[in-house]
Amino acid sequence: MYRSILIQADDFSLDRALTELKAQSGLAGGLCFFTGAVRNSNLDDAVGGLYLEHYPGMTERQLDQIVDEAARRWQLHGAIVVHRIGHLKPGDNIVLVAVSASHRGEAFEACEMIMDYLKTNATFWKKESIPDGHRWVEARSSDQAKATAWDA
Amino acid sequence: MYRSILIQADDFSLDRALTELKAQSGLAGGLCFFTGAVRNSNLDDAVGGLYLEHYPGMTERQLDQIVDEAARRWQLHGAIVVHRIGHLKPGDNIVLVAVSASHRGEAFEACEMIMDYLKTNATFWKKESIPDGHRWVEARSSDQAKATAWDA
Amino acid sequence: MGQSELEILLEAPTTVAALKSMIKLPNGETLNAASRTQTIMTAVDQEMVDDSAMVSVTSEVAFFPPVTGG
Amino acid sequence: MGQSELEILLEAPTTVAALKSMIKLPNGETLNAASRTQTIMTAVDQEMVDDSAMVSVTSEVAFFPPVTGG
Repeated sequence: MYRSILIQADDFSLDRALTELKAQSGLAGGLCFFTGAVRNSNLDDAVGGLYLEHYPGMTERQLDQIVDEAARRWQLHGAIVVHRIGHLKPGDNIVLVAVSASHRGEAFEACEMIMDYLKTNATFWKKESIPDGHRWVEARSSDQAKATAWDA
Repeated sequence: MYRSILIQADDFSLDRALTELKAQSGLAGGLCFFTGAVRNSNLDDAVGGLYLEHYPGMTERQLDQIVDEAARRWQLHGAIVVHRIGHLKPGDNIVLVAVSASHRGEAFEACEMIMDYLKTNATFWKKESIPDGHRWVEARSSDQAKATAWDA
Repeated sequence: MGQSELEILLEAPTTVAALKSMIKLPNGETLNAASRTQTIMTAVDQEMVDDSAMVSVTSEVAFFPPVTGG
Repeated sequence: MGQSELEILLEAPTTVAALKSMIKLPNGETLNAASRTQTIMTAVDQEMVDDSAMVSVTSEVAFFPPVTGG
Protein backbone atom coordinates (compact mmCIF):
# COMPACT_ATOMS: atom_id res chain seq x y z
CA MET A 1 0.00 0.00 0.00
CA TYR A 2 1.27 3.44 -0.92
CA ARG A 3 1.47 6.15 1.73
CA SER A 4 2.71 9.70 2.01
CA ILE A 5 2.65 11.79 5.19
CA LEU A 6 3.71 15.40 5.07
CA ILE A 7 3.74 18.27 7.54
CA GLN A 8 4.46 21.50 5.73
CA ALA A 9 3.83 25.24 5.60
CA ASP A 10 2.95 25.10 1.90
CA ASP A 11 -0.48 24.55 0.46
CA PHE A 12 -1.40 21.26 -1.23
CA SER A 13 -3.27 20.24 -4.36
CA LEU A 14 -6.10 17.71 -4.47
CA ASP A 15 -5.51 17.08 -8.16
CA ARG A 16 -1.87 16.25 -7.47
CA ALA A 17 -2.95 13.90 -4.67
CA LEU A 18 -5.39 12.18 -7.05
CA THR A 19 -2.69 11.75 -9.70
CA GLU A 20 -0.22 10.49 -7.10
CA LEU A 21 -2.65 7.91 -5.69
CA LYS A 22 -3.51 6.67 -9.17
CA ALA A 23 0.15 6.44 -10.21
CA GLN A 24 1.43 4.86 -7.01
CA SER A 25 -1.31 2.56 -5.93
CA GLY A 26 -2.78 0.94 -9.00
CA LEU A 27 -6.15 1.57 -10.53
CA ALA A 28 -8.38 2.02 -7.51
CA GLY A 29 -12.06 2.51 -8.25
CA GLY A 30 -12.88 4.81 -5.33
CA LEU A 31 -10.97 7.80 -4.01
CA CYS A 32 -12.14 9.88 -1.07
CA PHE A 33 -10.64 13.23 -0.08
CA PHE A 34 -11.23 15.43 2.91
CA THR A 35 -10.04 18.99 3.21
CA GLY A 36 -10.37 21.09 6.35
CA ALA A 37 -10.25 24.84 5.86
CA VAL A 38 -9.84 27.79 8.25
CA ARG A 39 -13.28 29.17 9.19
CA ASN A 40 -13.79 32.89 9.73
CA SER A 41 -15.48 32.53 13.11
CA ASN A 42 -15.36 30.34 16.21
CA LEU A 43 -17.39 30.52 19.43
CA ASP A 44 -19.10 33.69 18.12
CA ASP A 45 -15.81 35.52 17.59
CA ALA A 46 -14.50 36.66 14.22
CA VAL A 47 -11.30 34.76 13.47
CA GLY A 48 -8.64 36.71 11.56
CA GLY A 49 -6.27 33.78 11.19
CA LEU A 50 -4.75 30.70 12.75
CA TYR A 51 -1.27 29.77 13.87
CA LEU A 52 -0.62 26.03 13.76
CA GLU A 53 2.06 24.32 15.81
CA HIS A 54 3.11 20.69 16.09
CA TYR A 55 5.50 18.40 17.98
CA PRO A 56 8.14 17.64 15.35
CA GLY A 57 8.96 13.95 15.04
CA MET A 58 6.15 12.75 17.26
CA THR A 59 3.40 14.14 15.00
CA GLU A 60 4.74 12.37 11.90
CA ARG A 61 4.99 9.11 13.80
CA GLN A 62 1.43 9.40 15.08
CA LEU A 63 0.05 10.13 11.62
CA ASP A 64 1.88 7.05 10.43
CA GLN A 65 0.29 4.95 13.19
CA ILE A 66 -3.15 6.34 12.31
CA VAL A 67 -2.68 5.26 8.68
CA ASP A 68 -1.48 1.85 9.93
CA GLU A 69 -4.70 1.48 11.89
CA ALA A 70 -6.82 2.38 8.83
CA ALA A 71 -4.85 -0.10 6.71
CA ARG A 72 -5.52 -2.82 9.28
CA ARG A 73 -9.26 -2.22 9.10
CA TRP A 74 -9.77 -1.75 5.35
CA GLN A 75 -8.15 -2.90 2.14
CA LEU A 76 -6.61 0.35 0.97
CA HIS A 77 -4.54 1.03 -2.13
CA GLY A 78 -3.03 4.25 -0.85
CA ALA A 79 -3.30 7.08 1.66
CA ILE A 80 -1.95 10.63 1.67
CA VAL A 81 -2.01 12.92 4.68
CA VAL A 82 -0.81 16.53 4.40
CA HIS A 83 -1.13 18.87 7.38
CA ARG A 84 -0.09 22.49 7.22
CA ILE A 85 1.66 24.41 10.02
CA GLY A 86 2.39 28.09 10.59
CA HIS A 87 0.21 31.10 9.85
CA LEU A 88 -3.03 30.54 7.90
CA LYS A 89 -5.85 32.90 6.88
CA PRO A 90 -9.61 32.21 6.81
CA GLY A 91 -10.39 30.04 3.80
CA ASP A 92 -6.89 28.54 3.67
CA ASN A 93 -6.55 24.77 3.55
CA ILE A 94 -5.38 23.15 6.79
CA VAL A 95 -5.39 19.43 6.17
CA LEU A 96 -5.79 16.92 3.36
CA VAL A 97 -6.57 13.25 3.81
CA ALA A 98 -6.83 11.26 0.57
CA VAL A 99 -7.54 7.53 0.43
CA SER A 100 -7.89 5.14 -2.49
CA ALA A 101 -9.55 1.73 -2.36
CA SER A 102 -11.20 -0.73 -4.69
CA HIS A 103 -14.64 0.18 -3.37
CA ARG A 104 -16.05 3.50 -2.31
CA GLY A 105 -17.36 2.42 1.10
CA GLU A 106 -13.84 1.57 2.26
CA ALA A 107 -12.44 4.83 0.91
CA PHE A 108 -15.10 6.89 2.74
CA GLU A 109 -14.72 5.04 6.02
CA ALA A 110 -10.93 5.05 6.07
CA CYS A 111 -10.78 8.74 5.15
CA GLU A 112 -13.20 9.68 7.92
CA MET A 113 -11.47 7.47 10.50
CA ILE A 114 -8.07 8.99 9.70
CA MET A 115 -9.56 12.49 10.12
CA ASP A 116 -11.29 11.58 13.40
CA TYR A 117 -8.10 10.07 14.83
CA LEU A 118 -5.98 12.95 13.56
CA LYS A 119 -8.27 15.41 15.37
CA THR A 120 -7.73 13.70 18.73
CA ASN A 121 -4.38 11.89 18.49
CA ALA A 122 -2.01 13.96 16.35
CA THR A 123 -0.01 16.59 18.21
CA PHE A 124 -1.10 19.77 16.46
CA TRP A 125 -2.34 22.88 18.24
CA LYS A 126 -4.16 25.91 16.85
CA LYS A 127 -3.93 29.46 18.12
CA GLU A 128 -6.52 31.81 16.67
CA SER A 129 -6.46 35.59 16.21
CA ILE A 130 -9.68 37.14 17.50
CA PRO A 131 -10.62 40.82 18.00
CA ASP A 132 -9.39 40.64 21.64
CA GLY A 133 -5.98 39.14 20.76
CA HIS A 134 -5.05 35.46 20.54
CA ARG A 135 -6.23 32.27 22.17
CA TRP A 136 -5.32 28.61 21.98
CA VAL A 137 -8.22 26.67 20.54
CA GLU A 138 -9.78 24.21 22.96
CA ALA A 139 -10.48 20.60 22.01
CA ARG A 140 -14.13 19.67 21.43
CA SER A 141 -15.65 16.77 23.29
CA SER A 142 -17.58 15.93 20.07
CA ASP A 143 -14.24 15.18 18.37
CA GLN A 144 -13.28 12.83 21.19
CA ALA A 145 -16.65 11.09 20.88
CA LYS A 146 -16.24 10.64 17.12
CA ALA A 147 -12.78 9.10 17.54
CA THR A 148 -13.93 6.79 20.33
CA ALA A 149 -16.89 5.62 18.24
CA TRP A 150 -14.49 3.81 15.86
CA ASP A 151 -13.43 1.53 18.71
CA ALA A 152 -16.99 0.49 19.58
CA MET B 1 -26.92 26.55 -0.60
CA TYR B 2 -24.75 26.52 -3.71
CA ARG B 3 -25.08 23.66 -6.18
CA SER B 4 -23.68 22.72 -9.56
CA ILE B 5 -24.64 19.61 -11.53
CA LEU B 6 -22.85 18.81 -14.75
CA ILE B 7 -22.91 15.91 -17.19
CA GLN B 8 -20.02 16.25 -19.59
CA ALA B 9 -17.48 14.42 -21.72
CA ASP B 10 -14.61 16.53 -20.34
CA ASP B 11 -12.55 15.72 -17.30
CA PHE B 12 -12.95 17.73 -14.08
CA SER B 13 -10.60 19.21 -11.49
CA LEU B 14 -10.88 18.67 -7.74
CA ASP B 15 -8.90 21.83 -7.06
CA ARG B 16 -11.35 23.86 -9.15
CA ALA B 17 -14.26 22.26 -7.28
CA LEU B 18 -12.62 23.17 -3.96
CA THR B 19 -12.10 26.78 -5.07
CA GLU B 20 -15.66 26.97 -6.41
CA LEU B 21 -17.19 25.64 -3.17
CA LYS B 22 -15.14 28.06 -1.08
CA ALA B 23 -16.03 31.03 -3.31
CA GLN B 24 -19.71 30.21 -3.70
CA SER B 25 -20.72 28.81 -0.38
CA GLY B 26 -18.94 30.77 2.33
CA LEU B 27 -16.15 29.56 4.54
CA ALA B 28 -17.09 25.98 5.25
CA GLY B 29 -14.81 24.10 7.64
CA GLY B 30 -15.15 20.66 6.08
CA LEU B 31 -15.08 19.60 2.44
CA CYS B 32 -15.43 16.02 1.29
CA PHE B 33 -14.76 14.82 -2.26
CA PHE B 34 -15.32 11.49 -3.89
CA THR B 35 -13.90 10.50 -7.26
CA GLY B 36 -14.72 7.28 -9.04
CA ALA B 37 -12.21 6.11 -11.63
CA VAL B 38 -12.30 3.46 -14.36
CA ARG B 39 -10.77 0.22 -13.09
CA ASN B 40 -8.73 -2.00 -15.37
CA SER B 41 -10.62 -5.18 -14.56
CA ASN B 42 -14.11 -6.33 -13.68
CA LEU B 43 -15.44 -9.85 -12.98
CA ASP B 44 -11.97 -11.27 -13.73
CA ASP B 45 -11.83 -9.74 -17.21
CA ALA B 46 -9.35 -7.11 -18.28
CA VAL B 47 -11.24 -3.93 -19.11
CA GLY B 48 -9.84 -1.84 -21.96
CA GLY B 49 -12.26 1.02 -21.53
CA LEU B 50 -15.78 2.13 -20.76
CA TYR B 51 -18.50 3.79 -22.75
CA LEU B 52 -20.92 5.81 -20.60
CA GLU B 53 -24.43 6.67 -21.68
CA HIS B 54 -27.20 8.61 -19.96
CA TYR B 55 -30.84 9.66 -20.42
CA PRO B 56 -30.54 13.36 -21.27
CA GLY B 57 -32.83 15.57 -19.24
CA MET B 58 -33.92 12.89 -16.82
CA THR B 59 -30.43 12.28 -15.45
CA GLU B 60 -29.85 15.95 -14.62
CA ARG B 61 -33.21 16.13 -12.88
CA GLN B 62 -32.49 13.05 -10.81
CA LEU B 63 -29.09 14.33 -9.72
CA ASP B 64 -30.82 17.53 -8.68
CA GLN B 65 -33.33 15.55 -6.60
CA ILE B 66 -30.51 13.56 -5.00
CA VAL B 67 -28.79 16.79 -3.93
CA ASP B 68 -32.18 18.07 -2.63
CA GLU B 69 -32.47 14.97 -0.48
CA ALA B 70 -28.94 15.46 0.92
CA ALA B 71 -29.72 19.11 1.64
CA ARG B 72 -32.85 18.08 3.53
CA ARG B 73 -30.85 15.76 5.77
CA TRP B 74 -27.76 17.84 6.48
CA GLN B 75 -26.85 21.49 6.73
CA LEU B 76 -24.73 21.85 3.63
CA HIS B 77 -23.00 24.92 2.26
CA GLY B 78 -22.60 23.61 -1.26
CA ALA B 79 -22.56 20.52 -3.48
CA ILE B 80 -21.03 19.82 -6.86
CA VAL B 81 -21.73 16.75 -8.96
CA VAL B 82 -19.90 16.14 -12.23
CA HIS B 83 -20.48 12.91 -14.16
CA ARG B 84 -18.65 12.13 -17.37
CA ILE B 85 -20.16 10.41 -20.41
CA GLY B 86 -18.70 8.90 -23.57
CA HIS B 87 -15.52 6.88 -23.97
CA LEU B 88 -13.19 6.56 -20.98
CA LYS B 89 -9.94 4.64 -20.44
CA PRO B 90 -8.78 2.74 -17.33
CA GLY B 91 -7.63 5.29 -14.75
CA ASP B 92 -9.85 8.07 -16.14
CA ASN B 93 -12.12 9.91 -13.74
CA ILE B 94 -15.82 9.04 -14.04
CA VAL B 95 -17.59 11.02 -11.35
CA LEU B 96 -16.94 13.77 -8.83
CA VAL B 97 -19.11 14.53 -5.82
CA ALA B 98 -17.92 17.45 -3.68
CA VAL B 99 -19.73 18.68 -0.58
CA SER B 100 -18.95 21.50 1.83
CA ALA B 101 -20.40 21.86 5.33
CA SER B 102 -19.55 23.51 8.61
CA HIS B 103 -18.58 20.20 10.16
CA ARG B 104 -16.78 17.25 8.67
CA GLY B 105 -19.28 14.57 9.71
CA GLU B 106 -22.01 16.20 7.61
CA ALA B 107 -19.69 16.60 4.63
CA PHE B 108 -18.69 12.91 4.73
CA GLU B 109 -22.24 11.62 5.15
CA ALA B 110 -23.78 13.83 2.48
CA CYS B 111 -21.02 13.01 -0.01
CA GLU B 112 -21.44 9.28 0.54
CA MET B 113 -25.25 9.43 0.37
CA ILE B 114 -25.13 11.36 -2.90
CA MET B 115 -22.77 8.72 -4.34
CA ASP B 116 -24.91 5.82 -3.10
CA TYR B 117 -28.10 7.34 -4.56
CA LEU B 118 -26.34 8.25 -7.79
CA LYS B 119 -25.25 4.63 -8.20
CA THR B 120 -28.83 3.33 -8.02
CA ASN B 121 -31.06 6.23 -9.10
CA ALA B 122 -29.29 8.23 -11.77
CA THR B 123 -29.83 7.02 -15.34
CA PHE B 124 -26.30 6.26 -16.44
CA TRP B 125 -25.20 2.99 -18.04
CA LYS B 126 -21.71 1.62 -18.59
CA LYS B 127 -20.60 -0.60 -21.45
CA GLU B 128 -17.15 -2.10 -21.00
CA SER B 129 -14.62 -3.32 -23.54
CA ILE B 130 -13.30 -6.74 -22.61
CA PRO B 131 -11.09 -9.19 -24.57
CA ASP B 132 -14.25 -10.89 -25.96
CA GLY B 133 -15.90 -7.69 -27.16
CA HIS B 134 -18.28 -5.44 -25.23
CA ARG B 135 -20.83 -5.94 -22.49
CA TRP B 136 -23.22 -3.73 -20.57
CA VAL B 137 -22.18 -3.62 -16.93
CA GLU B 138 -24.70 -5.18 -14.57
CA ALA B 139 -25.89 -3.42 -11.44
CA ARG B 140 -24.58 -4.77 -8.12
CA SER B 141 -26.97 -5.75 -5.37
CA SER B 142 -24.47 -4.31 -2.88
CA ASP B 143 -25.07 -0.87 -4.38
CA GLN B 144 -28.80 -1.26 -3.95
CA ALA B 145 -28.27 -2.31 -0.34
CA LYS B 146 -26.08 0.74 0.35
CA ALA B 147 -28.67 3.13 -1.07
CA THR B 148 -31.52 1.47 0.81
CA ALA B 149 -29.57 1.67 4.08
CA TRP B 150 -29.94 5.48 4.06
CA ASP B 151 -33.70 5.11 4.38
CA ALA B 152 -33.54 2.86 7.43
CA MET C 1 -28.40 1.26 -24.24
CA GLY C 2 -29.52 -0.37 -27.47
CA GLN C 3 -32.38 2.10 -27.43
CA SER C 4 -35.34 1.69 -29.67
CA GLU C 5 -38.24 4.07 -29.97
CA LEU C 6 -41.83 3.18 -30.35
CA GLU C 7 -44.92 5.32 -30.57
CA ILE C 8 -48.04 3.84 -29.02
CA LEU C 9 -51.40 5.53 -29.49
CA LEU C 10 -53.35 5.18 -26.29
CA GLU C 11 -57.07 5.88 -26.40
CA ALA C 12 -57.17 6.48 -22.66
CA PRO C 13 -54.71 6.72 -19.76
CA THR C 14 -53.48 3.32 -18.65
CA THR C 15 -51.07 1.80 -16.12
CA VAL C 16 -47.41 1.01 -16.63
CA ALA C 17 -48.24 -2.69 -16.13
CA ALA C 18 -50.84 -2.60 -18.92
CA LEU C 19 -48.44 -0.80 -21.21
CA LYS C 20 -45.75 -3.39 -20.53
CA SER C 21 -48.10 -6.14 -21.68
CA MET C 22 -48.58 -4.35 -25.03
CA ILE C 23 -44.87 -4.17 -25.85
CA LYS C 24 -43.04 -7.15 -27.29
CA LEU C 25 -39.31 -7.72 -27.21
CA PRO C 26 -37.52 -9.03 -30.33
CA ASN C 27 -37.83 -12.57 -28.88
CA GLY C 28 -41.63 -12.31 -28.82
CA GLU C 29 -41.89 -12.05 -25.04
CA THR C 30 -43.86 -9.11 -23.64
CA LEU C 31 -42.05 -6.63 -21.38
CA ASN C 32 -44.36 -7.73 -18.61
CA ALA C 33 -43.23 -11.35 -18.94
CA ALA C 34 -39.59 -10.30 -19.22
CA SER C 35 -39.80 -8.31 -15.98
CA ARG C 36 -40.41 -11.55 -14.09
CA THR C 37 -36.87 -12.72 -14.83
CA GLN C 38 -35.01 -9.41 -14.99
CA THR C 39 -35.29 -5.96 -13.47
CA ILE C 40 -36.84 -3.50 -15.89
CA MET C 41 -37.10 0.06 -14.62
CA THR C 42 -39.70 2.47 -15.92
CA ALA C 43 -39.68 6.26 -16.21
CA VAL C 44 -42.80 8.21 -17.12
CA ASP C 45 -42.12 11.75 -18.22
CA GLN C 46 -38.58 11.33 -16.88
CA GLU C 47 -39.60 10.33 -13.36
CA MET C 48 -38.92 6.83 -12.05
CA VAL C 49 -42.22 5.01 -11.35
CA ASP C 50 -43.52 1.55 -10.48
CA ASP C 51 -45.98 -0.67 -12.36
CA SER C 52 -49.07 0.89 -10.83
CA ALA C 53 -48.24 4.38 -12.15
CA MET C 54 -50.58 5.93 -14.74
CA VAL C 55 -49.46 6.75 -18.25
CA SER C 56 -51.32 9.57 -19.98
CA VAL C 57 -51.89 9.61 -23.75
CA THR C 58 -49.07 12.16 -24.18
CA SER C 59 -46.53 10.62 -21.81
CA GLU C 60 -42.90 9.90 -22.62
CA VAL C 61 -42.25 6.42 -21.26
CA ALA C 62 -38.84 4.74 -21.00
CA PHE C 63 -37.95 1.17 -19.99
CA PHE C 64 -34.40 0.34 -19.05
CA PRO C 65 -32.21 -2.01 -17.01
CA PRO C 66 -30.81 -1.06 -13.59
CA VAL C 67 -28.47 1.91 -13.83
CA THR C 68 -24.70 1.53 -13.49
CA GLY C 69 -23.17 5.00 -13.33
CA GLY C 70 -20.72 6.44 -10.81
CA MET D 1 2.27 25.99 22.77
CA GLY D 2 4.08 28.26 25.25
CA GLN D 3 6.67 25.49 25.53
CA SER D 4 9.22 25.43 28.27
CA GLU D 5 11.98 22.94 28.69
CA LEU D 6 13.22 21.44 31.86
CA GLU D 7 15.86 18.86 32.58
CA ILE D 8 15.18 16.58 35.50
CA LEU D 9 17.84 14.22 36.74
CA LEU D 10 16.20 10.99 37.79
CA GLU D 11 18.17 8.58 39.91
CA ALA D 12 15.94 5.70 38.92
CA PRO D 13 13.04 5.05 36.53
CA THR D 14 9.77 6.47 37.88
CA THR D 15 6.14 6.80 36.82
CA VAL D 16 4.56 9.65 34.89
CA ALA D 17 2.38 10.37 37.93
CA ALA D 18 5.44 10.70 40.18
CA LEU D 19 7.15 12.95 37.65
CA LYS D 20 4.05 15.18 37.46
CA SER D 21 4.20 15.72 41.19
CA MET D 22 7.82 16.98 40.88
CA ILE D 23 7.00 19.68 38.31
CA LYS D 24 5.52 22.99 39.36
CA LEU D 25 3.60 25.38 37.13
CA PRO D 26 4.30 29.16 37.34
CA ASN D 27 1.35 29.46 39.76
CA GLY D 28 3.00 27.08 42.23
CA GLU D 29 0.61 24.20 41.57
CA THR D 30 2.14 20.82 40.64
CA LEU D 31 1.27 19.30 37.29
CA ASN D 32 -0.38 16.49 39.20
CA ALA D 33 -2.73 18.90 40.96
CA ALA D 34 -3.40 20.79 37.74
CA SER D 35 -4.44 17.60 35.95
CA ARG D 36 -7.39 17.29 38.29
CA THR D 37 -9.01 20.39 36.73
CA GLN D 38 -7.73 20.22 33.17
CA THR D 39 -6.67 17.55 30.71
CA ILE D 40 -2.90 17.28 30.52
CA MET D 41 -1.61 14.75 27.99
CA THR D 42 1.79 13.09 28.36
CA ALA D 43 4.19 11.72 25.78
CA VAL D 44 7.23 9.69 26.76
CA ASP D 45 9.80 9.37 24.00
CA GLN D 46 7.17 10.69 21.60
CA GLU D 47 4.54 8.10 22.41
CA MET D 48 1.30 9.06 24.14
CA VAL D 49 1.08 7.40 27.58
CA ASP D 50 -1.03 7.48 30.73
CA ASP D 51 -0.01 8.27 34.31
CA SER D 52 1.08 4.72 35.13
CA ALA D 53 3.71 4.63 32.36
CA MET D 54 7.37 4.39 33.34
CA VAL D 55 9.90 7.13 32.61
CA SER D 56 13.50 6.03 32.25
CA VAL D 57 16.41 8.23 33.26
CA THR D 58 17.04 9.18 29.62
CA SER D 59 13.43 9.70 28.50
CA GLU D 60 12.13 12.71 26.61
CA VAL D 61 8.87 13.61 28.33
CA ALA D 62 6.33 16.18 27.09
CA PHE D 63 3.17 17.47 28.78
CA PHE D 64 0.55 19.27 26.68
CA PRO D 65 -3.15 20.13 26.44
CA PRO D 66 -5.56 18.20 24.18
CA VAL D 67 -4.62 18.50 20.53
CA THR D 68 -6.59 20.67 18.10
CA GLY D 69 -5.30 20.04 14.58
CA GLY D 70 -7.18 19.15 11.44
